[in-house]
Amino acid sequence: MKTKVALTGNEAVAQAMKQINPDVVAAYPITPQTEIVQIFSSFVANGEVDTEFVAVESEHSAMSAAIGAAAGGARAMTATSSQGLALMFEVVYIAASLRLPIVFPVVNRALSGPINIHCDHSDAMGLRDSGVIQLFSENAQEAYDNMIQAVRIAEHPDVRLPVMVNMDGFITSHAMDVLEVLDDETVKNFVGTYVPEDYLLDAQNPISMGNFDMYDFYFEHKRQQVEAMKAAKEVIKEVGKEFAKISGREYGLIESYKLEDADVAVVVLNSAAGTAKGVADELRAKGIKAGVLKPRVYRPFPQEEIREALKGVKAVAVMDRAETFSTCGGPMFADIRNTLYDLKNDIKVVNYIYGLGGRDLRLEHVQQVFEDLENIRKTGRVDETVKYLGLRE
Amino acid sequence: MAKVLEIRWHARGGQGAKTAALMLAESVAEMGKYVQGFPEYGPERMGAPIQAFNRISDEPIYIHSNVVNPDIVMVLDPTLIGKANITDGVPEDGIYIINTTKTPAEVRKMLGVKGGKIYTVDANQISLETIGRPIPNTPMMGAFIKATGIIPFDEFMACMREQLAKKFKSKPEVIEGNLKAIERAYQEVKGE
Amino acid sequence: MATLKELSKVEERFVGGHRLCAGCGHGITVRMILNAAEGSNVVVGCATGCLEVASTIYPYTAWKCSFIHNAFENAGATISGVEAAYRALKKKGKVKEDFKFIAFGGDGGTYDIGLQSLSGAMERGHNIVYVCLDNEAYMNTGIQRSSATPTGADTTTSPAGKVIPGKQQPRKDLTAIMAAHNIPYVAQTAINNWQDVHKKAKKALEVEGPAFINVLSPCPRGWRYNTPDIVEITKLAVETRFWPLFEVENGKWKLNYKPKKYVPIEEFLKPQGRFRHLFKPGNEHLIKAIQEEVDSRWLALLERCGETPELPPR
Amino acid sequence: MTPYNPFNRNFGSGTRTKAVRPDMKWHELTRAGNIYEPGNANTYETGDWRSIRPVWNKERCIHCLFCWRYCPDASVIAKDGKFETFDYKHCKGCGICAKVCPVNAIDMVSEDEIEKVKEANKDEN
Repeated sequence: MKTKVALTGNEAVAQAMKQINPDVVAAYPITPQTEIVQIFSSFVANGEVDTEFVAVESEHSAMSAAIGAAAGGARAMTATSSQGLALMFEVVYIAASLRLPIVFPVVNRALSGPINIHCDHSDAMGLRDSGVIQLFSENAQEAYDNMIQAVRIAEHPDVRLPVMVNMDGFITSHAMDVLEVLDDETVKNFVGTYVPEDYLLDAQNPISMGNFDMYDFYFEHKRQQVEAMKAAKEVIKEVGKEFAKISGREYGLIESYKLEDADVAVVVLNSAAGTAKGVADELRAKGIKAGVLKPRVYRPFPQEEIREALKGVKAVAVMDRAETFSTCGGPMFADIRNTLYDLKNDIKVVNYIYGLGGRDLRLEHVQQVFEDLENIRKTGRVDETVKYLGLRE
Repeated sequence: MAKVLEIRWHARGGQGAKTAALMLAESVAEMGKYVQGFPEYGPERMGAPIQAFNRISDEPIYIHSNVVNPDIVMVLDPTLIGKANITDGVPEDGIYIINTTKTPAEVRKMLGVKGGKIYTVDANQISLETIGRPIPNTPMMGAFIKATGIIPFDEFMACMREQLAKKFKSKPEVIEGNLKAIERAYQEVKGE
Repeated sequence: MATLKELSKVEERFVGGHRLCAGCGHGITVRMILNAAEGSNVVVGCATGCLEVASTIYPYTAWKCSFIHNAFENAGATISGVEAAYRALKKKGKVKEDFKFIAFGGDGGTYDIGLQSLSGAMERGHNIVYVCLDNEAYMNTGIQRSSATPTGADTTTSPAGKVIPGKQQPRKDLTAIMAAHNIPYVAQTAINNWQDVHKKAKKALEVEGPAFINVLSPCPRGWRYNTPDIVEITKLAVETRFWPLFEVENGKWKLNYKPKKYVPIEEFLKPQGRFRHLFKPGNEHLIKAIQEEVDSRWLALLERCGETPELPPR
Repeated sequence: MTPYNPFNRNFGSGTRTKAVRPDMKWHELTRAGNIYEPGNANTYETGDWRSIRPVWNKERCIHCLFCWRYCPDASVIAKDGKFETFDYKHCKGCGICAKVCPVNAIDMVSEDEIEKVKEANKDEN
């Protein structure tokens, strides 16, 4: 049974967590994630979940306790944002290397300094090489759906990795949106019970975890993690198909919007993808063949799918809501350009940094991007590879 | 590329193999050669068998890996013979310089080595008598110079004197003892 | 109180083959604590440090019980996560057996970088025992000062130099800080008195809720005493009242051992290389100041324990 | 020439663990570096760290087991509440046992001496 409801992104995520009913949640409040912790605490207080809620004293401890819980054999979760994720940085790598299926929503927010509470993706991008799976969500519906699927992806025997579910701070987290939620029973059946393979609380089989790994084995264990990430691509697709059966909404690694015959395309994550799709529609009406590619999964990076989706396009703009300070553009730009290199068909790829610290991305910004792409397509000339959108220059 | 002389030290954690490797590197560098001296950083603690390495060359050294096929093996602790993998990767004509009371022939038998050269010196006793403490790494330098002949002994001693004077500014009384230890080891080392 | 005869029959759960230094206090302490946990299923959490690095070098583990190392500063949070998992899974019938939870951290991982995580775990009331293996400096990285390092000690980051004679600040009183958490059980002990360690470990494991034990666990390399003398040196720490044995049970302070006579602090300092510089002529005032610190702390402790605040007869 | 294998360094010369060998490829090793053989460190021999060894004097021993209590390496083996033997495979020769013994029933003897005695005996045979 599906019900249409109006919820904010944070409420939708908390709702998903309630239906998943994890064994342990360890979390710490931070804007704009705080509501998730608050709402979930009330579920605990009212006996609506069986979860042991650990109200830790920092995000570092939140992830540390989640690691302890997952290693103990529990289905464990946490949630955070921005500085909180930055504080977790060290232990996120450990969660991944210990192969613990911890699911955690991240409400994307700019990193200090200067301090800022609004959306950009610098928090998530800082952990793109940590070995966690990163899902991105355009709206509350996707955040909700991703949370539920994340459990299955994380716990799959071929994967066993943490999954970070991203959504845009305030834009998605605090905006009321209409979405379809599944009933509790359906979610319960979909996520199933977690059966850990090896865990600390197995009295018959004691185990040592987090051991000291010298140069004689560390490298091999890292290679294992790569393999798990490779396997995750297939698993994400499988879980997406299965999810379609209960929800009617299918998910893959990317969402390809009107790219089949597109001349120009924009690649963009999270909520801005919606704006870009709207603009593409307008341009289509004017006869410009515009399309949008929205990676749903950023780590592992869906290279083949993206290459396939963009192979017919003449000019591509990658929109990054984070800086790398490499002076060579944003993080996703590097990945996309690398992906298209092998096509050897002279696709022009440019980069736009936008929306840092919550700077609004307006329709005319995206229109400008497509206009630039049309010019590049016509002239074959790129004046500037990396540009800033909505910045006073 | 010119031939690089490679050395591997075997000792126990806390015995000063790292110091010895660095000291040797420093003094050989003073003589105008290019050198490297580095320990292996492991999880092992005091007492565990450990290794340290040197490279010596007349030209700049570009390689930065561990020494795998040492020309010379230096053993600081006599109890390591037969325990640590002293002969691993050592070529047929490799040189062993070992702190022990045993004769080269005895050590040769223990190591099961046919070719090459084996030198032994009782560096513990020498250091006890000259420095007053069993710190074999200083006399081992003397044995090294004798066995390899890569630097004229007098030049080496002059250089060591300078270095020790710098190092023990506040304790000049130990300088002579250290020099004596090197000289005695130079004279007393036996090889075959 | 069990005898050594009886205790020696308990299964060994920290086995030989670990790579701690010869004569390391941690090997002794950990064996004593796990020995007291006889018969229980145990999960050990461990902060980064000598103990962890030396006991779990892949593919070898010295632990015969479940063990988890996470990072340096989060042993408290990690073990509280495991304990939360236990409560959740026990409630759901997924774990049938009873478990005890013990976290080990060095003084660096406990007094300093892990203090917040430890404090949080204690405040939240998890049913865990946190054992601090206090050897008074960061030994794993090569003897750097920590907030547990005593005044005057020569470490690589508080070297005894020409101008500054070793560590300048008094040591942090972590045991008192833990007592201020109003948890069921807090104790300070030292390995020279194995009965005391055993009794306190037993109590800590038995109480419902968090317990903290601070164990003086000497490091021959960092303290620079003659390795076989570990029991003697620890005893001197207790006899000089540098390291008093006491416990705080449900808020009630109790002194567990009162030295009969006044043993001056020199007796503890003298055999240790890290205090050698204090004995140079002209440095008498430094030792005097350390003695004054020890005496005033002792008097304050006696008062907390409801004892007459007086120094032992000289 | 014995080939140099850097991967043997941390593996030691003791008995191998069942689950892991130093030549194993990445997909053969245990996941995440987990160790599934509790206490398998006892197959790793630290006895070769020792340059002096404790030697038990049966006549003097009163079986107080202080040596057992204070051994950092669990290398004093007690049986039925009595001193049984030293585990020389793991004893690092720290000398604490000899020091805490109230009746001097443990002598610390240099490994060199023991080696010499052994060889002398060999020659006689």
